[in-house]
Amino acid sequence: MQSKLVRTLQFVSIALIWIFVISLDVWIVSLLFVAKKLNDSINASVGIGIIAIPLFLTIAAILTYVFLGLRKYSGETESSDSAGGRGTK
Amino acid sequence: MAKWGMVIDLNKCTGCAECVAACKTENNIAIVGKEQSEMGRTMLWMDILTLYEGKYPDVKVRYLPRPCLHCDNPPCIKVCPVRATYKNEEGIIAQVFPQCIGCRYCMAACPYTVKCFNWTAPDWPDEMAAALNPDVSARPAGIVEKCTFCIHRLQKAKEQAAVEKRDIRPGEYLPACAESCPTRAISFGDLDDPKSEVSGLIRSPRMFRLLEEIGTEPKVYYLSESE
Amino acid sequence: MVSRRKFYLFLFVFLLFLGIVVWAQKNFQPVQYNHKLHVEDAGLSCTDCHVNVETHERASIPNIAVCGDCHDDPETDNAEIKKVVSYVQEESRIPWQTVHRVRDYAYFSHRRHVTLGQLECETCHGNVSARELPFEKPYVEINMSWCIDCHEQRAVTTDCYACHR
Amino acid sequence: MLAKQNNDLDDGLFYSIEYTSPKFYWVMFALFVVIGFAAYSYLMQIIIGLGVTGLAQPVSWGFYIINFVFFIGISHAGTLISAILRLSKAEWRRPITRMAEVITAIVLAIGGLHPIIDLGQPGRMWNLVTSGRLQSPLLWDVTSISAYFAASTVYLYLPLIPDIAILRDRGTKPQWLYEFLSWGWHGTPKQHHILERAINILMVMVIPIAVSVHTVISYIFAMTIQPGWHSTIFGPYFVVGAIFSGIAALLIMMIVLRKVYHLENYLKEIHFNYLSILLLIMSLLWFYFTFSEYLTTYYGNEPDEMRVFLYKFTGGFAPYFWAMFACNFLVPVTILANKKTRRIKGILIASISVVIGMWLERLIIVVPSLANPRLEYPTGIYIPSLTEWSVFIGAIAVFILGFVLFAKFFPLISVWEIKEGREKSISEVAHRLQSYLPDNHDELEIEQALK
Repeated sequence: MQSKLVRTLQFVSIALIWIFVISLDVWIVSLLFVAKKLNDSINASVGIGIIAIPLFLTIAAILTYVFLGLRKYSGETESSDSAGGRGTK
Repeated sequence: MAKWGMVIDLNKCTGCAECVAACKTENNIAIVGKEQSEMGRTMLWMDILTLYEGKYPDVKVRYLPRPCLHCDNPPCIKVCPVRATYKNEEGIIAQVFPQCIGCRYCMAACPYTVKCFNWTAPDWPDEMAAALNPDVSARPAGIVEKCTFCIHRLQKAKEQAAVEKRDIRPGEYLPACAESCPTRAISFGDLDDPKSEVSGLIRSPRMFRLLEEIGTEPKVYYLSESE
Repeated sequence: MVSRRKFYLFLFVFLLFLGIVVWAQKNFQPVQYNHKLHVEDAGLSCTDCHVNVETHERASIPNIAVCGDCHDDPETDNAEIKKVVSYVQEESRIPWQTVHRVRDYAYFSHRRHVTLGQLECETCHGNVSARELPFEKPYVEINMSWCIDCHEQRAVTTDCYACHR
Repeated sequence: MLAKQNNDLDDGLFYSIEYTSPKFYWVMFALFVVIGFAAYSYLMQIIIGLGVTGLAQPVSWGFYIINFVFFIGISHAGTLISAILRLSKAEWRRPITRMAEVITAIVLAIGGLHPIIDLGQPGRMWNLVTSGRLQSPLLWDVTSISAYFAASTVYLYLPLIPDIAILRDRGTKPQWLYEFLSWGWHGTPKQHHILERAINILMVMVIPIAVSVHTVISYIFAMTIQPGWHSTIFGPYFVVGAIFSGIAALLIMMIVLRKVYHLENYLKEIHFNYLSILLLIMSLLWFYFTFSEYLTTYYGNEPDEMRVFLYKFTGGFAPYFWAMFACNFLVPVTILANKKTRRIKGILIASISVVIGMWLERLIIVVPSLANPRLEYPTGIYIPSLTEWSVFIGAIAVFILGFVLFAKFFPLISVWEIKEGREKSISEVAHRLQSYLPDNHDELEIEQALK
């Protein structure tokens, strides 16, 4: 029961990470348009956008990769390893 | 489009500070009181710098009125994170009070130190609150403000000119400092108009600008004192 | 039984609340002014009372002299007119509540919008001539994006300093 | 089971998590009192305005900006050092990295809040979202600090997962938290592979981000044309200073935590020795940068620049300047260059001196340039008020609170990495060492001949 709840929470947190990262990127992109509209020097904005947008995406991707990977490969051993272990499962 | 500029003739300036007083009343600039003033929180959009030249006993004192210089290449607007300060089409460096978040970066970036910050909310005595200029907003605590070349006067002048279907006449739009100067040391007008008074004055050999070497291209010109 | 009592209690509270709201609405403005009556029956136009609309920054809410031109007879059945007449006789201003308010850091001129911009009153204030009660809330919520939208549509300046000061 | 035995070896590390001493509550209470007072001060600042600070006309930036730069500087301890040590396969890193990463995450959060504390109208923060302008260096900061914060918390968290799994298996409460955070880690080879891969990617990523953060912070100053700020070496100068103060802060934390949590067995003299040599190198590097920065100013002799320069060297800020010089160079170099004084006590003194010195350096960068405007104004005076001091002390209290809370829930020393060190690295290092050495052909030939 508890582990099911925990599992849901984990997936919710992955979703939250992505929402956070994507909204950050959307914000940066929207600032590009603001810069264009206000006739600011667009170079700075583009420079930051080029670096920051993929950066946040990479961080989120790494986290997702780790989280899903760990979840995926924990099941195999859980049955054999935790036989005498915890009462959950 | 006009390009507004100011010429201050130091030959005529007596250092009477009438421009400072006119500016303060015109723009509802907060009066901070003695204690705050001693801390260095006096708020002046128009200030008078006192320059001492030479050593005693041959000291010469000069006065230099200093509004915002409305640079053509202003260092302050680049750093503003929210576009509370920007250069408008007529070359006036705007300070949009309701947009300012009070980071004071523009104050730090201004080489002329013209900007003031509202350290506390202005506290008007009742008698003065009734005398505030309704054309200018009273600023809250926590924002940066500075000389606007009395932009509200330009709005009114433009509106009047539009109603009468004509262009703004020279001298119709004057900031409070220029209007009040008893010796007419401060002239104001359109720098783009070759026939205007200011365009004539800046061709004078006495013309100089403050800190010209840093390349900010101020639109406030000075005429140095002749010996 | 209990549930019925609860229901009545609820009803009572609700009606009380409703009553307060209606009462507060009714008394928000000092006089229950009827725009429709004045426009249709008396044949007035906006500028007859709001005399400064075309020439000044503020449109002017009629001061008591304007009302007094017509309402000088205290012999009337209408309670609202009686109020007006008493204001006229006392020569005191009617304490209207400002509803259409522009923030003090923004510059708004009626002349600029009506005379120069050729805007109709209805654009910002709605169909006033059909109103039978005075304004309690503005016809549109006055905020910056609303101003800017209109300025952009009509290709008027959107320079911050055109309005902010 | 073998793993079980090794766990027992490191049992002491879990003691502070599983047993709460009354001291813990006292510390928490004291911290909350301090933080409460700071929060009250800040609240008053919001109500009254920035007038409650000692800031005034030309000096419009003060403690908040100084502390912003200072705290973000400290944050470079962490991730940067731990990433470099990990990348260079320095085996002695194992007990240190976790602490360094924790410092980063906590201090970064605190430092990142300082510009908000500094705002005159914090309620208008939303303007940054709707009409922020990326051409302002302040926005560069917002982006790079949030990127660094994201990267360094992930970089703290990923190596923590196996330890969280240990806690989960030990049945430590709150069980659900550890179960939630451990993502079903059971230490299978596949999981190890995934985790190590992710850590490796992050480790490489985090270094340029960390460098960029303090470079960009220096740009806040360097992008203006003010005398004393408009300098091309400000970027690297700030980065060096940041790493310098970061190592010092890390050393202080290590010494304190070693005492508090009895980690003598894990943090040995040798760790301090190695780190303090790093500190010594940074001190020399700092001197080099300071020297170049001021020599060019002095030699150029530009009047506006010279006014700021002289204000620092002989004028009103001279006591701070020379104190900084002593704290950042004389004290650490004399203590750390001498083998006899390079002991824990000496290292502690040197580190504290460096942290103070680096704070003074931020003070010396921010205030004198503002106090000496180009035009003929009176020189500015800046005396911080009680509000600023209490927010500063409150910020330090939040830092300690963060550490205490972290230590309450997670081990301060990476248990699995220590275990890995014991089990695998010794043979690995021997093997690696062999590969560094020239292959001995003669011996090979002899061996073959013997066969």
